[in-house]
Amino acid sequence: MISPIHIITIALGTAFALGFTGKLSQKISAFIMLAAVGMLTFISAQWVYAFYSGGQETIQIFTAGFKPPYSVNLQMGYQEAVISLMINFVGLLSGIYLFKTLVKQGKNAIAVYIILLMGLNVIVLTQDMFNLFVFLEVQSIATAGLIVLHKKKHAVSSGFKYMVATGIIAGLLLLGIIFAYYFTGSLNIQDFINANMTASKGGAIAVFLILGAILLELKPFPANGWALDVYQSAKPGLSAIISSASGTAVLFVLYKIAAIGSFDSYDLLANLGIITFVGSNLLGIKQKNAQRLLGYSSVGQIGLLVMIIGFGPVLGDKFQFIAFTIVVAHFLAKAGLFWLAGIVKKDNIKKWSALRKKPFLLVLFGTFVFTLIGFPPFPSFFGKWELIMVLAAKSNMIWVAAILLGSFFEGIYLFKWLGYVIKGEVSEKKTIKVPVHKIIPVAIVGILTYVVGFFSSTFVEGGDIINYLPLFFIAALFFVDFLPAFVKNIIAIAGMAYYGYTFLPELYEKDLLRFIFGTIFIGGGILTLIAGFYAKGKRQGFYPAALIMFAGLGGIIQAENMLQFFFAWELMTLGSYILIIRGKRSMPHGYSYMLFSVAGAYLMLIGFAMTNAQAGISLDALSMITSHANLIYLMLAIGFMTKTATVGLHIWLPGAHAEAESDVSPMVSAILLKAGVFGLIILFIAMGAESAGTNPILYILGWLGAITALVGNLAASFQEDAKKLLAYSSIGQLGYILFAFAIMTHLGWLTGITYSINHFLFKAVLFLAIGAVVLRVKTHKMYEMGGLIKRMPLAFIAVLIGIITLSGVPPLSGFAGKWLFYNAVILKGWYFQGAIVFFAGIIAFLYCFRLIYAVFLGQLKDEHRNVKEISIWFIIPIYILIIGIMIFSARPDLILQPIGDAIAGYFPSETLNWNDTTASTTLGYWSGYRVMIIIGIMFTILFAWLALFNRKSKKVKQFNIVYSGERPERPETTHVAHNMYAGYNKALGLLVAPFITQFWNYMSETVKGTAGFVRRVYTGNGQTYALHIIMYLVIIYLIVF
Amino acid sequence: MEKKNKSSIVNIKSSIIDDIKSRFEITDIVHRRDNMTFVTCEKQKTIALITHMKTNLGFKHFVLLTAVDWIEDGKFQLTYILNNPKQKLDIAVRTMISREEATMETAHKLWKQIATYQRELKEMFGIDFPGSPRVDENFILEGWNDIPPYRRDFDTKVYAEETFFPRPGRKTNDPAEYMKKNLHK
Amino acid sequence: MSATMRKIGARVAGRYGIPFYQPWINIIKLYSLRDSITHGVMFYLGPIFRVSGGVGIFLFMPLIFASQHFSNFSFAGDLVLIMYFQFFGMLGMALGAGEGGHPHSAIGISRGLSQFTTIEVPMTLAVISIAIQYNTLSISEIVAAQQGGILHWTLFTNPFATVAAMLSLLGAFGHSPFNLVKAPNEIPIGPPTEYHSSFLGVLRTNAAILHVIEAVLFMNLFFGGAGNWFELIVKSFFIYFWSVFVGIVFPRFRIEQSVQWFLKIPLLLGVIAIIIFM
Amino acid sequence: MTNENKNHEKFLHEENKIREVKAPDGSIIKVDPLNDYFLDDRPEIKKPKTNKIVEKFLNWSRAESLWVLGFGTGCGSIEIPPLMTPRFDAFRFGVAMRPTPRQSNVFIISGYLAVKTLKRVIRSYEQMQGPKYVLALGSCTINGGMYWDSYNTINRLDHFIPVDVYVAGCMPRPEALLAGFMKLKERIKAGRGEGANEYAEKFDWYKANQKKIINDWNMPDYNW
Repeated sequence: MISPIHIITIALGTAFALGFTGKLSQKISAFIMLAAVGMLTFISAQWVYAFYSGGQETIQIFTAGFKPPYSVNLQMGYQEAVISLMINFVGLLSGIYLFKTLVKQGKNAIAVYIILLMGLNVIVLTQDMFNLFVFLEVQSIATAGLIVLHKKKHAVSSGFKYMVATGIIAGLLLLGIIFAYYFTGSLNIQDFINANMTASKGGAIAVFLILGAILLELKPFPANGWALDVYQSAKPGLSAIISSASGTAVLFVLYKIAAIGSFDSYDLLANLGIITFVGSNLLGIKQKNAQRLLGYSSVGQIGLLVMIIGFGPVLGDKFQFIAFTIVVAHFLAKAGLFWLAGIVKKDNIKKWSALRKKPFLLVLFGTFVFTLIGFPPFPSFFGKWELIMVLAAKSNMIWVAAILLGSFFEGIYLFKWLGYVIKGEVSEKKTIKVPVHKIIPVAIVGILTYVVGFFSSTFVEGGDIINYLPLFFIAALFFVDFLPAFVKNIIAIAGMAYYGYTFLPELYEKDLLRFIFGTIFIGGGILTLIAGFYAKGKRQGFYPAALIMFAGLGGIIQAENMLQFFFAWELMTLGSYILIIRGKRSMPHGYSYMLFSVAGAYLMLIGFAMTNAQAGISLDALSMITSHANLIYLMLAIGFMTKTATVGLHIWLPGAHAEAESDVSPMVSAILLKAGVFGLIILFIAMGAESAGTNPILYILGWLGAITALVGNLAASFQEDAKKLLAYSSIGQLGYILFAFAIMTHLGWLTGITYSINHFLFKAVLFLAIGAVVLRVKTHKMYEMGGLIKRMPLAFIAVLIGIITLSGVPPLSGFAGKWLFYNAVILKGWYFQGAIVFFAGIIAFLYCFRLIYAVFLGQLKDEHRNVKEISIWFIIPIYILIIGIMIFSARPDLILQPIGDAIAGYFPSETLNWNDTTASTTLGYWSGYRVMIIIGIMFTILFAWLALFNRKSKKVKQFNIVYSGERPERPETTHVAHNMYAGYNKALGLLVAPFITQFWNYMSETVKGTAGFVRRVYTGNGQTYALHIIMYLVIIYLIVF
Repeated sequence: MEKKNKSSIVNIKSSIIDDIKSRFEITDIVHRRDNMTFVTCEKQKTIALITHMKTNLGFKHFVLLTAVDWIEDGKFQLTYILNNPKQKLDIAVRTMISREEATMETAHKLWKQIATYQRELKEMFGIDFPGSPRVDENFILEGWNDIPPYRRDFDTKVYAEETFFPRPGRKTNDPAEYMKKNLHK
Repeated sequence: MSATMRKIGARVAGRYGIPFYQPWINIIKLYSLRDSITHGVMFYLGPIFRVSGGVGIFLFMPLIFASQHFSNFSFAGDLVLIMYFQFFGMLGMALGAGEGGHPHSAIGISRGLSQFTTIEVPMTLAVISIAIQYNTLSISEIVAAQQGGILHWTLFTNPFATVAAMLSLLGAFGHSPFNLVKAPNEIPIGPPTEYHSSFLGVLRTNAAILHVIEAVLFMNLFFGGAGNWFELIVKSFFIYFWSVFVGIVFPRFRIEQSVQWFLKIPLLLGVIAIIIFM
Repeated sequence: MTNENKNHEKFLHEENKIREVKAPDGSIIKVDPLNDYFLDDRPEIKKPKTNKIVEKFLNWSRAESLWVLGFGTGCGSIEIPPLMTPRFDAFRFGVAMRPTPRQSNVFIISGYLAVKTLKRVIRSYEQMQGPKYVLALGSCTINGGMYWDSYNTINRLDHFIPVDVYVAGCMPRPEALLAGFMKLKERIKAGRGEGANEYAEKFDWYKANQKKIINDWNMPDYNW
């Protein structure tokens, strides 16, 4: 066991030695430095290992052999070891990363670098206040030196500002220490803690000064302008250290000395922390400079951690876990991002699209962004989950809200950035150069995020049963991304099939409702993946994303507790987001999708947390809520409704679905939306049938569903873009489903399930077919198509069957939904809502006809005369689905009867009876089977009749139409498809005026405006910043005393 | 009252004619009615004249543009009739253009509808108006293949007999004689 | 069937001066035409869809109350089935006409659908109102509930629903003022512009059937149904004439006018009808 | 398309010229509107039913249901609307107006025919479904009438489409038109209303006549 004291000796020794190695080349010095840092890392690592394997006691080291206060003592405990390891590790990686720069800058820089690391180590280890002060100074000066060595325009000035700021802070700290020494006669931190200084006023001021100085060192908002300048202008490798290593070290210091204050000071810390978190992230929204943006994010994250430290006593035994996961997440992600910034070398975040040429870096970038925001499977997800659970359990709901608000702000800019990276225009031809020594640290950090995430899940309550199998599979698939798409598709389908096999048969016995949705998710996934065979080339990144989404969906089905559910939910969001933004023009839509999803997920999170506080983590706990039940239900409902795109929360959907790739649209529309439905089902089950008549939420949801159906369908009728039309139609259909479930009767639920199944079937058919057509004709605009029935009869039949099902015309299964719906509505007594939904249902005819007419009928265009039938890979899944529709149409009883029995348990009385194939309620009856047969017979007879009279019909061409004695000139001018329902628009278009879009735009403008306004406090002037720092302390002082 | 009106119109007209005369060389001033006068102008100055009349003298309304084939002189006569809606006054500007080189400056920029008249003249008389919109398109004769039918050297009877399968046995009577014989005996 | 056809003839004779058998001749003539062209498979199938829809409703509708034979196939479904089955034919027709490639067809259909959406709203409200009133959706049972004297008819027990539905019937028959769909003067004939010969024959047959069905449906729902053939004929005849009379008096609405009109008074009446029985 | 007319190329409209279009997959395809968008088959002779009684019955139905194409070609078209007024009430004879050639059987050529109109008439006539009948109104359709020497008005209609009944006069009054309808009915019932077959039989002759007059023959030889 190497004593931690050697961390200092090695570092110092190396630094001095470097001074004597004048004749050695710079490179060798750098290698020596790296070796030294490696040594440091090894030392801390072996300590960590020792603590991890148990048996190792925390040790105290006294430098001069005296007991404190007469000597400097270092403490090496588990925490110290870990933090020190982190610092040294990132120091090592950064050293590798900065290798060339350091070599260029010379020995002095190398020496300073190692001194900086040493300073940080000592800060962590030391138990002596003055020593702490000294090494803080050492660290500051070293940092400033390194900043100034960087020959960037603002480096010198920002280095100066940094010196000014840290100077003030140091002064304050020193003052505090002197006071404290006066009161306690010791410089040992432990003595400070024991001395209970806050009892006297002078002592309290000492504590205040010390804590305040350390806090200021952590760059709290808004007294942190100097720090942001540093982040912006320092070398990215250095920023990484400042953000990750220094930040972590000082945080640890804060943690160490927080105890010297009273309970009040914890509160204060928490408050200041959250202000920093929210404020800093708010400011980040308007930021365009990448490094400065990262700076805001760093400050924000550190603010969050300060808050967590402030909550230390409240969090109790969960504290370590929460703090650790969030620290690690921040640490790894921020280091990685700063390094990436150094690789990309672009200041403006819009220019980061250059990263796209390097898929590997792109993945790393995504990893870091998602880590920061707290998506699964990264450590911060679990940290935040636990944090919020604990806070909710202690009923600190305002804090929860503030944390989530801050996170949301952070999401706003990080996702915007991610969007720019993934979808921005790549203007320059030359690709960015990626030296190996720069990529290795980033890669290591990236991989570590996954590893840590995986291990942290095991510490969370309920997290140990998360099904990681699919994720491993996806990771494996990611590593074979170089294979052609065809091979990957086979692997993916096989994987999906196996995944389905592992849990679906079991569910069939256990829980039919879940089984149905599971089949929709997994089966639908397999079918839409079949369509993926059309893709040529490698299709990089598609399969991992798709499978992440399906893994999430599967996870939702399998979830037994709320953590699992939320984990899967976020996973699904993540996967679907990546899928959606793969489309050509889908960046803004993917962005709004993500923001709505994140906001919705946060509401869910609050709901879950409140539930957890009352009744435990199991999903069943939702039904056992005792207080604030309606609030919780409402929040969960809103969370789920962001996925079902209920009106008000729908604006992300049309663009996202329409601009996605041809085989992605059905995934996200036919399948993904059902996740929201499934969530609602779980919610409604929890609310229980007895709430049907009494709960206002259900009533509101019912109306919302009805209005959604109306608005969605109406808007769909006015679309020119085929896929947008389908997307709006999805909104409308989901409105029906929401409405049906909100009825909360046996019939209503059956209606909802029938609609869900139908919507899955026909929307998949429609989106696949239209998507395939779009692939052939290369346009979304319906009026640019036309007459395609002659070229693509199979696609036409598919769309025909799709729209018949959609519109609910007998004999196909759409009518089953309509019939059940009528009965359910009338028996429930929701007449007006029912009438609105019915009206919406008829409006569906408008867009159904428009879709099939404008695309397949009418006039074939010049350029489509030779267009081919849609790809066979689309036809196969489409026709499998159509067979499904046919079976469901002819024998709805086969599916509905068992479901009816299955959900009968939730409702007191079963109101639908099956007699052979005839369904009947107290109101009416209907037999899909018989209707089908009668219509079939009739159709045949009439066909024969007409055929008899019309044997010799002459087949004519498309312009052989009567045209008032004239003849058509061009197909374009003869095809009536543009603005088809002009009159209708005139009459009812008012209803679909984009009020809601305007509302959200207004909201986002307001947030941005606030951010822009507040940002003006950062003048860029060193004196102002110094003033800020003083003012900050003064104000806090005034508040505290 | 009416008389006064009449005389005032004549006064106004003569003042307008004087105005025109002072600026453009016009000949052959024919007073057809109190409120209508024909003047003749050189081909080159015609458009300038009607532009002046429109912008300065209040002749906002364009009535018609027509042509007469003076085959003996080898000339086409173009007539632009303009109307002053305020004074209720018509002035027609005539100009003679050569039959061999039957082109005329287009005036469609003054009044859009002139383009249609010019298209018709192109088709019926073969008078070209370079720059006039759609002037080369068919107007009412689709696919006309002969000399323009309103030129007096075009023999419509011969053309009709050659082209339209005349039904044999057709008789023509002088209507006056025929009526006398059959109705008024 | 043949009796029904007779009725159609009689009914169409309501127009001035046509011999009562004229529609028959027209249909025979249409079948007897020698030429016929087709624009494609869907064009060919369109009329078949249309008539399947028409005859289908006919088959699902009980004609004579308590009659074993003339209940047709009403065991297959109730009122909801009938309301939705109308769309089957409309959809097929729209598709067939669409494949004809004639712009007027598309314009006509788009207008027709637009108008249809709102026509159905008061109708729906009325149907819901009746369903609440009689607590059933089965037509036979609705008829059964109206037996026992003229005052038991829905017309008197639920006048608002009746009026709302009768107004929507105007639109459903497509006479003036709601005949912009066919608009003989501007978009000749609308959807079936390209249809001719036996196609048109089939369509005309169907139009006749549909009119009867609408009338019979209304008779069943609002006017006590029919106990025998005579009653059936007389009642449906009068229902049909209601729309003819209105059509003679009023000029044509533009499409947005008719859409808005249906969303005003008839909608209000339907709402009242429901509120009364809530 | 076999179009011997030498002026064909000269008068070919822009939209009927062969054009090159870029297909969505990037390939260039050639579109020949006249061939690709129009069917160019000759009309066929459709023999009446061999069974005399059936054919008689069908002819009766055809005669009693005369659907007139609402296409007024000349000044005579003003005489048609009165037919439908209560005073003349052509409805009682089974006469009805149809707005589209597809659904009509009777074509009333109501007066003089300019060459430009003739083109539309031929097109509409060919788009009617047989058996179809032509009722020619006024002396202009017989021999050109007062327009006999016009450069732009045809003289004899029967050189271009088969005519069933001529109603003489300039203009004939609605009564005369009704009489014409009666004559037409007689003719149809007698089985002589075979204009469509005659047209198909002498198709080449009719086409030659038509093309002689119509220089910019911008349509397929038979408008289906």
